[in-house]
Amino acid sequence: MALDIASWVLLSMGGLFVFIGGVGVLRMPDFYTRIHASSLTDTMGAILIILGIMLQAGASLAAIKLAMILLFLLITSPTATNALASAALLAGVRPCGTDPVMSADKGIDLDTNADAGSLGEGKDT
Amino acid sequence: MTIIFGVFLLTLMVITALAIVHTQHLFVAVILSGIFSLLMAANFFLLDAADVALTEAAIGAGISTVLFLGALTLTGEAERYRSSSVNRVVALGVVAAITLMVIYATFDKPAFGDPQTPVQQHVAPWYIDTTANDIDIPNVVTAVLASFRGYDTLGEVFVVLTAGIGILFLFSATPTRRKKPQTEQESEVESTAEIKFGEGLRHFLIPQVVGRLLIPFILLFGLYVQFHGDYGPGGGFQAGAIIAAAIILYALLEGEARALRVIPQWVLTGMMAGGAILYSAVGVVCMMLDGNFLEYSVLAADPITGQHIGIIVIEAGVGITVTGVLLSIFHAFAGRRRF
Amino acid sequence: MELLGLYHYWVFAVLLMIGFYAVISKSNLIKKLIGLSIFQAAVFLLYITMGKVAGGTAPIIQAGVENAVFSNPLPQVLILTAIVVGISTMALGLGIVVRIKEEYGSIEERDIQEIDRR
Amino acid sequence: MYYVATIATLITMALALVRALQGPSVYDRVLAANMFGTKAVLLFSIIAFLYGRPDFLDLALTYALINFIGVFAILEFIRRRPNDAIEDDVTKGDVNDDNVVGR
Repeated sequence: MALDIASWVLLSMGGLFVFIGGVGVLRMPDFYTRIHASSLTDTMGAILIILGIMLQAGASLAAIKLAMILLFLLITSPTATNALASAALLAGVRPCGTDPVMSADKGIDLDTNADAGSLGEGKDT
Repeated sequence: MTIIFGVFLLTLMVITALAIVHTQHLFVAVILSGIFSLLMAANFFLLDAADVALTEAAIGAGISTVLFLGALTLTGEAERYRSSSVNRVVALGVVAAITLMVIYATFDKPAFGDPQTPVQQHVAPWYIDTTANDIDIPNVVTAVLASFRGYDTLGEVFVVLTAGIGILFLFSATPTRRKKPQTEQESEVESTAEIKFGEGLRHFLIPQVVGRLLIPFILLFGLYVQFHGDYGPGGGFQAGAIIAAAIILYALLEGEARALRVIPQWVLTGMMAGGAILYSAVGVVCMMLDGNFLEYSVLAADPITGQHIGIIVIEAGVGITVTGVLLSIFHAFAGRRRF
Repeated sequence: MELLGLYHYWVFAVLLMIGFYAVISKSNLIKKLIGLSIFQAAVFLLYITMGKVAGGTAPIIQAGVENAVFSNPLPQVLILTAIVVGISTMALGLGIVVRIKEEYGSIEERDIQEIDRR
Repeated sequence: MYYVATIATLITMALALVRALQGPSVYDRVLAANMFGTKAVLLFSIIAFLYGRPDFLDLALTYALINFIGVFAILEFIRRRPNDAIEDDVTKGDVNDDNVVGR
């Protein structure tokens, strides 16, 4: 019974996080902030929901599979968004609110690909 | 309640399909068809078709996006013309008329999920009952696919093989340029471009590391799906697609050249033919043991064991052929130079 | 409830015709193929919808569960193979489009017809 | 009990779909497609338990393992295509982004 309540709480919280992330992806002003919102659903939302289901599964093969799913989700989805963000940065999509002058002040030149390469994320062209 | 979920997903599917047809940008259309395939898989799952959903998942997530993008790289990605307004009006008229006719026809259909309809009364119960006694594997879909309708599946495998051979033939031709002959400068640009093409995502560190970490797991999962197909959702078709997806991931990360060094084209061609031959060979062996073509019961002293052996071997054949064909198709597209 | 069940068939009809519209009205060959794949998906959906039995579950026999109602396995078998055959034939179609692009320099039906007329 | 999570996931899928349809840049669409995939993993896990058939988690596992291959393919595609196409696209994306900021 206590397990059911705990699982219900986890599932509802997970649902809430997933929903908030969804709203964020729709409403955030630019691409990079939208990535942030989407990561919310992929980490906190996924962890809470899958933990909630695991409580229902008990000690069984299903629980192990759920743990694997969670593990793979936590590995693959940040990788995908990271790759996406670096591709967008290389292609010249700017974060909103950063004009080139400001970036130069901080010592990050978004214009040249060579610099992006030194950030460790890849050189292109 | 689940029927409402189904209706919601179906509505999203219609919206996605409309957007796919509406957009002028083919690249966007391909991304949206990835979403379309996901929705399709979710619907199959809600409609109790776990095996079909797994197939759609393996094909839609791993293979079809990659193939469409491969083709787009070679052909260009924007639609040049909008259809003329007369053309569009006529097409819309035809389409609307047929839609209304089909919708009118649906009112004569039996209610959704009605167990009393002829389609549910006739063959399906026989398959479900007989599977438990004669074949003794839990997954009725695999039993029907591999044993009851094994001859049909053999045909499907040969269709897949034929498509693979067709692609290899098509891409073995070298293009004859009709109009503008290549200038020297152009060919030089192309050769440098080719060097760039060969290296894959080698300079993207994080995808590289994570991808390498995951490839063994994907391969292992593919083998699990292959050999667990008798007991849960899975089988040769799904496993072939998943294993092909793993190798495609390797090719994306390391470049086609390295992937071709791991599994050369002659091995792939051998796999394409070998799987189909393995499948047919099982049938021939059955005939030699005084059974009918693909009658697995004669393969062992105990008919049920014979069925088990037959199903495992032919599923392996299916898996090998599907892997070989999908990978050959991928390499054919990815290795083609842009003209 | 009745109408919600019919909704599946309506979506089938609409998707079928969305795909058909792309095939007949678009000039770009790849767009036609994408339309064809939507058409194909609609047919898959129809088969699977007809195989569903109310209160049923996927036709995989569970140990220890008696008298379970199973959905119809036959359409699932047909569609399972059809999906893989579908992607192979779609790839063949894409291959033909690529060859057309290489020979004609365009994948628009209009341009190709013009070149042929010459 | 699973309904809350299922409905939240479905609504999030719809929101992601809206983002995929709106764009404005290609990257937003890819992000939405990727997010759609991870939400599908959650949906499949929940529905497997809703139906009382936990053995169907294989489906969710499939998506968890191979959904990101599509993103890598798209990345490779963007990297490979001729430079003029990239610039064309980026300017489009930038203009639209500015519009969103100005709103």
